[in-house]
Amino acid sequence: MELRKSYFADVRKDDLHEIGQPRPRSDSPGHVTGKTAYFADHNFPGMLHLKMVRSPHHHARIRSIDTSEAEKHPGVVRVLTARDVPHNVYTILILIQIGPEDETVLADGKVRWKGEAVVAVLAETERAAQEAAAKVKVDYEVLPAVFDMEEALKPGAPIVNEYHGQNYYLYDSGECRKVRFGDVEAGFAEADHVLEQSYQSSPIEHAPTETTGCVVMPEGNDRFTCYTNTQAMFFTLDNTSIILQMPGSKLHFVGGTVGGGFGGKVDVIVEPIAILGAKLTGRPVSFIYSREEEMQISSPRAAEKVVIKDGVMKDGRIVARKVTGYTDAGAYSRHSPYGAQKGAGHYPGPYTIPNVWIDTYCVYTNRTPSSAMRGFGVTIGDFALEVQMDKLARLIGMDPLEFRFINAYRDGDMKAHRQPTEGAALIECMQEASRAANWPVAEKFMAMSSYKKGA
Amino acid sequence: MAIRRGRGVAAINYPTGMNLGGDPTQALVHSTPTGNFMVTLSSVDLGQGMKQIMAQICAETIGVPTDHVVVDTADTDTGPHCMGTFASRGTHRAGNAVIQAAKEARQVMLEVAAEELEVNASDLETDGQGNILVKGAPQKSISIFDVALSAHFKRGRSISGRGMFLIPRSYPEKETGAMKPSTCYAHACTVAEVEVDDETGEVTVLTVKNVFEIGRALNPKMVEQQLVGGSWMGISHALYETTEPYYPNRDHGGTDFNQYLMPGPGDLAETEIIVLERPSADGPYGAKGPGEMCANPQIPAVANAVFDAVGVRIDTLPITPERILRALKAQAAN
Amino acid sequence: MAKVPVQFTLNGSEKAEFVESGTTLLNTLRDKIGDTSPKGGCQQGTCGACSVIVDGELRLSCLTLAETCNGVAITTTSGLAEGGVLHPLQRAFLDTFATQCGFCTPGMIMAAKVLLDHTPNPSREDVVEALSGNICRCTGYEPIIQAVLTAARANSQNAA
Amino acid sequence: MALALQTFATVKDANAALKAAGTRYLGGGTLVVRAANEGDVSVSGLVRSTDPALSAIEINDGKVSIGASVTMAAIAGHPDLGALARAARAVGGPAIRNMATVGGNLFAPAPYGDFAVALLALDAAVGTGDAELPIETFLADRDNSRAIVTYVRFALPKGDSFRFLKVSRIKPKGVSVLSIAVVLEHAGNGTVSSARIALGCMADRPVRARAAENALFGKTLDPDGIASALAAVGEGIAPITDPIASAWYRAEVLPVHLGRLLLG
Repeated sequence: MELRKSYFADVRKDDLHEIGQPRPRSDSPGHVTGKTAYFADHNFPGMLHLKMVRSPHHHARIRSIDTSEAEKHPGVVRVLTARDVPHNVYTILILIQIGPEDETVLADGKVRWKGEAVVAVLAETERAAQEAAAKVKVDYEVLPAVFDMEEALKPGAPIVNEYHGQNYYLYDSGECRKVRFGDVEAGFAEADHVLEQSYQSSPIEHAPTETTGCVVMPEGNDRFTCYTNTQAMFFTLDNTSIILQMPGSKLHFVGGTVGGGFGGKVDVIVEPIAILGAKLTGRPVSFIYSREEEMQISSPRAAEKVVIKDGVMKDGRIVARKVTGYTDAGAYSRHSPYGAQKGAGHYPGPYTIPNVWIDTYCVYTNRTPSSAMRGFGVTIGDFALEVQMDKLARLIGMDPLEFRFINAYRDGDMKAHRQPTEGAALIECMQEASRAANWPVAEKFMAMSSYKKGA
Repeated sequence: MAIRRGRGVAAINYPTGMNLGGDPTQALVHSTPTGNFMVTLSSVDLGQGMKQIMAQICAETIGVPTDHVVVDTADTDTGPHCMGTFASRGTHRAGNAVIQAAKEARQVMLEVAAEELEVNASDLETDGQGNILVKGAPQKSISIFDVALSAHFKRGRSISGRGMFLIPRSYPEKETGAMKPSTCYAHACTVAEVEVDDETGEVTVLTVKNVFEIGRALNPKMVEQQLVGGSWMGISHALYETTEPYYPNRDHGGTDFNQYLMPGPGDLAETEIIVLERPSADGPYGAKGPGEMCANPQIPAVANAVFDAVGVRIDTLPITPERILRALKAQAAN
Repeated sequence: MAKVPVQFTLNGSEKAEFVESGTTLLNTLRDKIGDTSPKGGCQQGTCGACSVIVDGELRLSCLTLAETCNGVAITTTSGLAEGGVLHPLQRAFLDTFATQCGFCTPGMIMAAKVLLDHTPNPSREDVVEALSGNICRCTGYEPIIQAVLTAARANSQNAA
Repeated sequence: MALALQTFATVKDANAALKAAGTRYLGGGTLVVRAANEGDVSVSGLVRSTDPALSAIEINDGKVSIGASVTMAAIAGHPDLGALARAARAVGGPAIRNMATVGGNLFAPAPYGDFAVALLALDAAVGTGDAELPIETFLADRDNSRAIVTYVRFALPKGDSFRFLKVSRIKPKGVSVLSIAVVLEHAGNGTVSSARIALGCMADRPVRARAAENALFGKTLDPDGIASALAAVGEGIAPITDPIASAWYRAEVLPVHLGRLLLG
């Protein structure tokens, strides 16, 4: 890695003692000796193991649940169903007033995705929990399911989640988050070329080497210590408090070093049910996702569809950009309404375009609920935007890198969401990339600056 | 058979912190009797090195070496609230909270030192080595060790401080979408060079040259760790990763590391990282959040390089050999 | 539940435990003996985080039953440092910033140790092959490859 | 019921114990211990045998016999089995190769079982306690096999007559898109006098590509000579679709990779 100190030296103070120094990491000695304590390194005598009975169907009504055989299985201590959960219908962003509550901790009457948690089994050993889970009998009436976002948005599609009533998240702005800037249709009319293209992704897993989980110890003082690898301690604690209808003062969350997160450990999934299990049995409880659960049950990065329509002039100026983004939330909201909205704030990318129209939708389908991941709401959009940029450049016969210089935002430029650009540095990154990759561009681009005269 | 070569570019920006703000983080700082400093947080270290960076920020602000600082975090009984480690917010939000707390603690420390040295606190400075000196008269000094002892046992002062950082929440205007998503943005530009086997659709990423502008590299070696790992993940997203390979069909989702594909140690591109620093107005020592954006530009850069190599556009991720081969066959048929 | 005796040496010290038949070596080391340096990343044999050295060979402790390990000598990452002095591999992982979240690190170090024990001066290709059964999601592997090569160089300099 | 392991000194006793319901044979553990870890409660008992014959490699007069418990690492490192090293190293990473056995590989479902593909091309015989079967017969009926496999036996390929290729997305350790093993013999004029071609991932278990084998007969190994074999190699295959690749992709690239292997 090289630090290019020549850029922005006029606005940077480089004579600091500790900042900018490559100090050794304080956690590394623990890592290399195996001494770093992760949540699963807490092990208590008499600890119970929690295994989840999951839906084999994408969408089904639950006619009945029979746990009697499972409860009799040797080693089983407790079997939990929806009626054991004090506040079973929740949504994590309710803490910042993004509702409605739309997800069940344990399925109640319905399952909406294949893999949804239905019954929790607590047993002396993992093996006993697995065997007992296989004895839980759930009678399902299979319902029609919808997997494709466009299908889900059509009239008459099966309703995935009744708490929403329609297969999209309803923002205060309506069926999507909107940005309107300038007159996009006038821009298309003025443009030398108009190009509309569609981009698609599928769900992506965080795949941390350490799976999601927690270990709960009921303490002598009527409190519960939860060793967890959540990425957000109080977010999880406060949601657990709501779900269990338990004062937060009864909860003590201890994190530590987490074995990789990448956004995959911000859902509140394992802690509430494990703490409930500890409360109802008085025993320590361990609930750790198997690798299969981490891969297919834990929330992935959402599949997205992005449609971009651009108007471009022969001289390289983009004069209009319309972006329609669809985020496949799966069956429940989790963080997806937030992510879809983040996309609306990110488009049209780091370019100054006078006419912009953005709609971003959060769509429900019968698949594993998606949620946050590294680059949430932006990563797939950037793929779409930057492939589109390449296509536009080739369409007008311009070098793709020079094309970006022409449109790059600079200090003071007004963004589509009506904030003036501050602290831009895209141009300098492209100049350095031009040098590093031996990809020459015209001298006028190499002479540009993100500092805009008069800005 | 032909191995065909191509290159592609992409340029991106990325917001620092939770979209639309409203995501507070607090920090507490106090000294021990012998002048070591404890930072108390509830932020989570996911491996990116939050604990180390908070120690360096506290040390810089107080004016002591980093190894005089201990960070106690991720315990809800001791650490004040943090929204969480996500949205490239950890360094920015928690760092600012630590600075505020450390400044308050530093002020008390200087006041005690001023009483001991019988000067005004405003005339004092730290040397970064554990000493407090009179500006312009460095021979007149006191160690932080002695200041802390005095504060505890003689003067009854708590060398401590509280920090809270909150960017007020922005609410998007319904019809226009006017809003403030973020206060600062990191930037990147990546050039990728690939080889494509036009009989099998297999892609080899030969080189990626990444330029990242991240505000301030608080610890350059740790920044490098994230940027190198992120660049790998970006290539991985471009070519390999999906939990539903036949999306929207739900069948054949991978359940292990053999089926969920990521580049192995034998698949690594030659990776170059160049870092620029334009300090952000509201970042801790100018830092922005580099953790997420560093994995984004490789994806379109690789996609554009594949087109440059074989002349087919794959607009669906991941860009698998199968998608390329199907496109090449369609291209040949036309 | 039937318990069976298991006896082996762990990092040079004798261990004897009664475990339930069918218990994996990983669970025995972690839950019975308290050596949590091997990590359970998948229980499938696909991540390598549980790697340990059994009689000089790299093994996945999650797929090894403890009762098949009677009389063997087991080495784990927690046993590498001697008298508080880090093993050259541990030193190299520190110095080259080859750890991030650290969860894969003990398994990586085990895989690398077996390599260096047999091949003191490995090529990059040897290192890549030796680490190929171990997943890392943070680093992009390059820093880990460099750490192993650095340790090998340090070893050969010490020997010279 | 907890999982219980029973260990027997002889294969005969182990075979008797295997008759109990829910009992599986424990080889290297890479298949059955994984299944148990993942909650496969149909596995309730494990049986193994410590008979030293199961771990023996015998080579006499060009005839090889490999005990079923011999690991991939042992084969890859054996000085007289260099021809097979590439196929043995195609299995897993180093730790898996120290555990995975020849016997186990015969049961590994596609995309696993790359070494069994090699054994199929070598026309091996598979020995069980009281019988010996041609490998093709054994593989076809392996789901019903209850007797412990004790050895595989084959003639050591001469010179460079054995070729092996594994194609995977991830390097150096990834599961197969496909694998191909070929044993070729040449007549005095350089044409192919005999060919055995085995394919991995072209069904749920290794299969022979007989039409391609026949098409190679009498041909030389050049682009024209192998063309008909490449055209025929897809006959009768039913490739798997999995997270690695679709059946369509596997079928499409099979002739490409066979061609590269034959010309390489």
